[in-house]
Amino acid sequence: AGTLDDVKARGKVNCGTNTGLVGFAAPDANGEWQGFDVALCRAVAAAVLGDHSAVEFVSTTGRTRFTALASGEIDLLVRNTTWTFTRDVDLKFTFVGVNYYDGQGFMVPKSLGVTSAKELDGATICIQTGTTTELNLADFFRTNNISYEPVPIETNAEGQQQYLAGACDAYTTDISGLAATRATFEDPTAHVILPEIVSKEPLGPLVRHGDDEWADVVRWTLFALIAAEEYGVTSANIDELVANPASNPEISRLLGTEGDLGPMLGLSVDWAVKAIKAGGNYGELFEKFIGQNTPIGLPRGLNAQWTDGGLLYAPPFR
Amino acid sequence: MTMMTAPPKQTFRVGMLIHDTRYRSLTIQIVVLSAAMLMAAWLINNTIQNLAVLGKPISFGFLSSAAQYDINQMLVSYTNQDTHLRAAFVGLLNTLLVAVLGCALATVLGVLIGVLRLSKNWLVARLMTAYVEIFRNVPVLLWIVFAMAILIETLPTPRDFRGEEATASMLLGDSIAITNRGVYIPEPLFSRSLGDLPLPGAVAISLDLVAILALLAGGLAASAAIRRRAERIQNATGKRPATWHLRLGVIVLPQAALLAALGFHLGYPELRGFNFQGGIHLRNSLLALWLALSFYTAAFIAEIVRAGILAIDRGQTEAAAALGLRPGRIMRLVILPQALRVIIPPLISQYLNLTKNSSLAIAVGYMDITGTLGGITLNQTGRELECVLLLMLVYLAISLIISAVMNWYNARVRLVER
Amino acid sequence: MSDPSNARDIDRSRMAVRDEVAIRIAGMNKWYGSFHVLRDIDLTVHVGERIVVCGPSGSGKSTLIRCINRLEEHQSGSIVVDGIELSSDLKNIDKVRSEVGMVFQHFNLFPHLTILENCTLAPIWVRKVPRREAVETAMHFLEKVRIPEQALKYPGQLSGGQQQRVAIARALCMRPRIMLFDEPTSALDPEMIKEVLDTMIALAEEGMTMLVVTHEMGFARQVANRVIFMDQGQIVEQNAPEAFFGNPQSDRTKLFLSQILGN
Amino acid sequence: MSDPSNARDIDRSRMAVRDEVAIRIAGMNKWYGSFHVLRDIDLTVHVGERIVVCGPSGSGKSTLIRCINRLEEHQSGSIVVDGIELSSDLKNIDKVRSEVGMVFQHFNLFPHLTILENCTLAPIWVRKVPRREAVETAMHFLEKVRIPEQALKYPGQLSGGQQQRVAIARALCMRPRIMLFDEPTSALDPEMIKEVLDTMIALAEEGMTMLVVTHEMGFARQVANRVIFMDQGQIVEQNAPEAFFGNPQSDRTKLFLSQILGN
Amino acid sequence: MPGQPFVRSHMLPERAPPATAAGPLLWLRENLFSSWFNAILTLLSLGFVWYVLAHALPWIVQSSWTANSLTECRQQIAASHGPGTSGACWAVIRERYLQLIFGFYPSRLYWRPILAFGLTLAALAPILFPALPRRLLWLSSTVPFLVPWLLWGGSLWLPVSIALGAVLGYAALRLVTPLAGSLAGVIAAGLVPVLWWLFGAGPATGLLQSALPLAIDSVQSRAFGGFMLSITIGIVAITCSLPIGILLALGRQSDLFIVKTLCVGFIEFIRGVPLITLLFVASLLLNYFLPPGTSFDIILRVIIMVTLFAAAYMAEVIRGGLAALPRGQYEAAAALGLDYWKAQRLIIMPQALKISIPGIVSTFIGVFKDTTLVSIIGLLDPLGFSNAIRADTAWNGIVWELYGFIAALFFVFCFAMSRYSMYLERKLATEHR
Ligand SMILES: Nc1ncnc2c1ncn2[C@@H]1O[C@H](COP(=O)(O)OP(=O)(O)OP(=O)(O)O)[C@@H](O)[C@H]1O
Ligand SMILES: Nc1ncnc2c1ncn2[C@@H]1O[C@H](COP(=O)(O)OP(=O)(O)OP(=O)(O)O)[C@@H](O)[C@H]1O
Ligand SMILES: [Mg+2]
Ligand SMILES: [Mg+2]
Repeated sequence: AGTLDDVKARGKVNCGTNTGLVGFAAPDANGEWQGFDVALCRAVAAAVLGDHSAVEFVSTTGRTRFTALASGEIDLLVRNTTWTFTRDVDLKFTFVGVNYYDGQGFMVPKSLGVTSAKELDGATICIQTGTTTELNLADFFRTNNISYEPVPIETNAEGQQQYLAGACDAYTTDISGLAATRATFEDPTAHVILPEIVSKEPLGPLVRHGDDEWADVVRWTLFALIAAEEYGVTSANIDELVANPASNPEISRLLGTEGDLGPMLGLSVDWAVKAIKAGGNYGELFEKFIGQNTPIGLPRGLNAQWTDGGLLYAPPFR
Repeated sequence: MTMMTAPPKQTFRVGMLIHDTRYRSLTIQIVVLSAAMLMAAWLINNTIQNLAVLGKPISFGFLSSAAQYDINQMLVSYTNQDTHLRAAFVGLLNTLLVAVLGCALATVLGVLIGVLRLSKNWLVARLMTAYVEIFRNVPVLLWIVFAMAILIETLPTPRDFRGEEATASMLLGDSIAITNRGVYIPEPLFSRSLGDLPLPGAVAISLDLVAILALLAGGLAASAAIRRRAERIQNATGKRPATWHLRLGVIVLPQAALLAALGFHLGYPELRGFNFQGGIHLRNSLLALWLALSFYTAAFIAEIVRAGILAIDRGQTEAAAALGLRPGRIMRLVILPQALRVIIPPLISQYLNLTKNSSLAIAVGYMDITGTLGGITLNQTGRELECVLLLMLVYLAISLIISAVMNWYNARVRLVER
Repeated sequence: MSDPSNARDIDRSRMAVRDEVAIRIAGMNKWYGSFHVLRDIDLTVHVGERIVVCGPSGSGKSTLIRCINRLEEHQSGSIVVDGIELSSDLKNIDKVRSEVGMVFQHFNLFPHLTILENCTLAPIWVRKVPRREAVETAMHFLEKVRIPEQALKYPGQLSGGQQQRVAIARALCMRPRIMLFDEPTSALDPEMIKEVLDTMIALAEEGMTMLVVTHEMGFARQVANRVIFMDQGQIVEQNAPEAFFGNPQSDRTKLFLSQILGN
Repeated sequence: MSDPSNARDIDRSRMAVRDEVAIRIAGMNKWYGSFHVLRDIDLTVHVGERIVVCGPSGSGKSTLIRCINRLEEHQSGSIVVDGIELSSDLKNIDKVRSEVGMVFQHFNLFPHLTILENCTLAPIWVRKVPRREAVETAMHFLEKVRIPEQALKYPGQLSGGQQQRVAIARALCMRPRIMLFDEPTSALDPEMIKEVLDTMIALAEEGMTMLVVTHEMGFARQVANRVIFMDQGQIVEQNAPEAFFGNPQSDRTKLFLSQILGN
Repeated sequence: MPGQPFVRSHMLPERAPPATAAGPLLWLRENLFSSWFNAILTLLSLGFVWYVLAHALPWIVQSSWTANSLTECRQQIAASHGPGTSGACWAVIRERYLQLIFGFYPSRLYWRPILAFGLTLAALAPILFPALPRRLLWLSSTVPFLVPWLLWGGSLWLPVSIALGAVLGYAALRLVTPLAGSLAGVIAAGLVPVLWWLFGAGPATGLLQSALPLAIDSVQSRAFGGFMLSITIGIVAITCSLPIGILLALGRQSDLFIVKTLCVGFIEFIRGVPLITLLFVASLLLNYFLPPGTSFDIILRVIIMVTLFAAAYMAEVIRGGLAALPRGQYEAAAALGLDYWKAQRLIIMPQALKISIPGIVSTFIGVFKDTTLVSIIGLLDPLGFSNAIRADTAWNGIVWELYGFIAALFFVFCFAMSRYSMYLERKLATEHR
């Protein structure tokens, strides 16, 4: 049977997440997982099962995440995983979209007086292993013909600890991670993120190869969140919009008041409504977990809607 | 003396497969063997099917493709353009390095602590007991991350060495820098170096090192010859000539001459750019792993040493003393040879444990074989089956070699009994 | 209790006692912690004397003879062995120990060395005798205790009686002038006791000064020229063996003898 | 050597030997590896016979009786016990073992079980006797060996002699028709030997077929109706005890007897 | 002149030793300052103790218990102890200790793991302390079925029907042995429960459950975390590894060549590789080895691998116990007509296991400590959880307090157990056997 049927039969979505990444996935004091990646899992659960809490979170490490997905232990993996050719083709996964456009950057203490990554010749650099980061780093320094001393570390918490204690001159990971980390410093202003972005890191949810129904569900749940923001559908006004269908037919189709997109996916008519109500649209989630008003304080940047000059672009719902 | 009469011929009945002791064991073994083979066949069949479903047939081809990642510590040359196989080899050498360093330090500490635990000094004995209890009752992984945290958080950064109001300074006449990025110590350099000796497999060995080792071996042999001569003299006259200065001389003097000839000098680390440059860099990851494994294992070794010494009957010491032997001689001639027999086997199995525990290197980012082959290579290539199997084989080989040595030793020193 | 007197006649010709003093103990006291083990011991042993020490368990016999080669320290009084006063001076201790041989109840052979090596170890390392000579001496004494053919075996391969004889040979190899024995036969099976006692008798015949803690009364009668009875850390009675066994004076001695001979 | 003949008069009335054959060993050989331990053993034991086996150490006595209940396998010849031929068939082995009781030199009681449990274990698990009945039998035999009051103690709390008597009771609880004893008294202190021998004599008086390896010649004289002397894996001489001790034929027997009795 | 005859007329009383040989001064001199070398050691040790206490105590004491984030902690400490004081932020422990202990286990159900743990202790008591009444062993035999049910929840009928498997095995043993011999009996006793568990237990549970619903809330093993996870893995692994270890040890001791080779191969293989590689197998490879489509929970997989790991070590411990038994025990059992399995069950194993208890306890300590390794494959044991807590914005950057708390908990557990095993060793050494 397909994953969608399995999930419905089980009544739970098994969602692979990070073991702990500030802003994206971490358990709170009540043992509830919270974060930007986590919210996507909840939206999928809401869309499929109508209950945003019907999720089992499986914490995975860089080493175990793909096996967990391949073996069927989890139904989807939302763990700041970069969409690459080999992962998509050789490792046989399907990336269903991008929920965060990231890029690898460097953070250094202001006091170091460095303004460009190219000045980092001979520097000690902390990198989180098990990601594409170490490959990008190797490539960057090789192409610029400068040397560095890599300090591999397992988790972001350790990377931050080493960086703060001065055990490395620079810390490199995805810009989002850098910003999130910097935000928790006692004095965030004492650290700068260097302008170089050495890689493209489209982070997105992925599912197993060959289960297109399930891939569609996850893909369009993500798009529903993005489209909702584009059309101004928020968790606050969605009930009203459902009750009084607006003039925009795109919104009506998205919310299921018109057409039957949901049943085509094998879901209920109001699947998108539930997904959006689970935590809000893309913009709401962004602001809630990683946006400017959170301690992490990420700007929208590339992750703004295409209408605002960003890269977020949901295909039409029709 | 007697003719063997053949056992009476019996007709074979099926029931005898179970009831007859001669056939019974055969029956059991065949049943067990076929069950085991069935099980193995089932597992292998499942694996093949699963791999087919995933479209990932077993292949070790990835080992010869470029690794593309950097390793900060290597004992042989390596760049990110080298193969995964070479990365694994670098990792293996790093595993062996930390294992050897760890065993050495753990032994020294363990023996010291084990002996001090037997000390008549109440305070020292108590402290050592506390040491043993604290270290062996907390998981080694916790000790490793703890050690790393201590190194990082309590030591000065290179920046602290810089400028007018430096808060930290180098030790021993600016030759050693202890920083939270590791310890920098002077490195030996040769101004008239003999160059490298390339070996197959792109491994190069420094000829200087070869020369030094060869001379050292020669010196040791000469020293042994002097010792044997002293022994002969003792056997002949009963007087043992003092030879330590001679023996030291034949080892040290030629070395000194060779080093002078090679233009030996030390390369001191100095603060340049972001880091100390030059010298040998003992990285935090290595230090943390090394110290944590050594301190943890030392607690076990201390217990082994203590038990070994206690296992020797007091009567042995008394008998030796009654013969007029001095305490030092009693230790060397009577107690140690016996205690070592008791100590060495469990000691070697502690070495084995330490080597296996060194696989926890990944917790601090030390690039041992688990970190390279079982870590980044596995992640980058997605070849779990091949990587983990290779990894297990490597550890198994190391273990089997160590236990072969242990068995050989046990067989050699076993006390002769009736 | 086996009675070696039937076994062979004793040659008493060389067993004369000389006037020279081998051991002189005067007013010696010893405590273990606050437990008073040896109380005011006075004892003079002449060269050539063969003294048997007996007494109930825990009476301090072992402690007494262990004090003589300073395996135990005494706290007051004096012990002079072969003219050397035992003090905490290491040199004195060494000298005394190479003059005094000791044989233990549990043999205490070194299990990692062959019989021959057991016997040559101390001569080579303490007396600094050339190995050849040490081996010759060792073989000589091993012959004396009648096990030269075992020289290359290990202690673990020998029976208890053989091991004890090796222990005697080992002590003799240091050519001591005084031999101490602490219950040398009590860990042995009955058949083996005889062979060890025979060896000790042979030693006595050669005029060795001997202090023997033992309950082998046959041996005492035959060989000793004085029997000392200890109780509660004190010497209660001493006498020639005939007198001691025939006509014990003290009540304690009588009680002890009745127990031990009645058995 | 203690001599139980003084102890009590033996009732020989029931000790008659019947014509029935209990054990028949014919042309039996056994090797340990390439070492030929038992050579062409022929031996017939009738019901009610009491046979003492003696001989020097290493002559194969233990091996012989261990072959009889197949603790050791023989390689050629035949052993028929109580009409059952010993072969590699497990069922036969089980049958024979429950017909034959065995008492070892070192008792081999099960230290984790009480005396009573030691005695009831095999009847319950092998003979499938109800527990109540097994306990009754056990108490009966424990009374016979005169230690019923120890039934609830553990073996470690008993003296050696008591332990050996329990071992005999334990074997008897299986109601064997033949009893094998392998030096049942040689690990015991002299005082305890007597009590065990008394127990065995009592057993003999009841007409039990017994094969006893022992050097207790007093016991042999008093109880045995045949003494077998073994040397180098062969039966060298067998005879009624009076004849065996009074007039040994073989030189080896004479030598052995002189050693063992002279001691 | 030989000594004169001498008879003591009166016995000397016991006297006190001279002043230099007793009293507290003597104790000091003998134990701390008996030589200049010892005196130096004493001073060095005192210095070391002072150094450690002087640094650790203020940090431990000048702490904050009430803050809600690390920043708040720093402010509170600076406020109450002056700026620049470094102090512990125990507030994180106050906020998260339940998580560190129970993981994500639903807080209203905390009583279940607590009860399960208590039951386990109660069940162990009669095994560990022979003085307790033997009747408690009945409790011990039900607990292995009860505890998993309490932890994972679900239908009561599941543990019942699993226990039924054990009963069926026993029944098979009793039925088959008289008919077809003890070997067949043992095989049947092994086979019947396995078949029942594979094919019978599921439907039976369903049937019973529909007939009489008796169930408690079920909890996914994903919710397990913190110390509960460590203890669960440790206890389940040790309990399950015991029978496997016994079989392996018997196999290794047997003179059947193939059986022996297989057992030796298995034991040496498992002991030759680090546990972490076995955990990799659990997390990465186990799915390859099972039929396509089967996938079960990572914690179960980890428990399986840790069980195999413990079994190999257990086998060696038990082999030591077997080797310590005198041959006479085997022979006496055989001479009484007990067959191999009966002799093992009634005579050999009870003694061998008793001798092995200290070794088993040590193995357990080792396995319990090694459960921290599961954090490397992403399970949230205490160490893994500490990382997750550090990923919380409020506590990002906290280190020592968490490590200290975890280390202290492990220490308390392991120390208690190692004391127990020492007590046992002493007892076994003095006990008459
Ligand atoms: N190292 C020691 N520490 C404390 N007390 C001791 C020590 N050695 C012996 N004792 C005690 O001193 C007393 C005398 O012991 P000693 O061994 O000299 O007796 P013994 O006469 O040789 O007895 P036995 O015939 O049992 O060997 C005993 O009460 C003993 O318990
Ligand atoms: N398991 C064995 N393997 C090899 N040789 C053995 C074994 N058991 C006994 N032997 C040898 O077989 C010979 C006969 O042994 P057995 O125990 O039967 O002698 P015994 O007459 O009972 O001697 P003892 O009076 O010492 O008990 C001895 O030489 C012994 O060394
Ligand atoms: Mg004594
Ligand atoms: Mg025998």
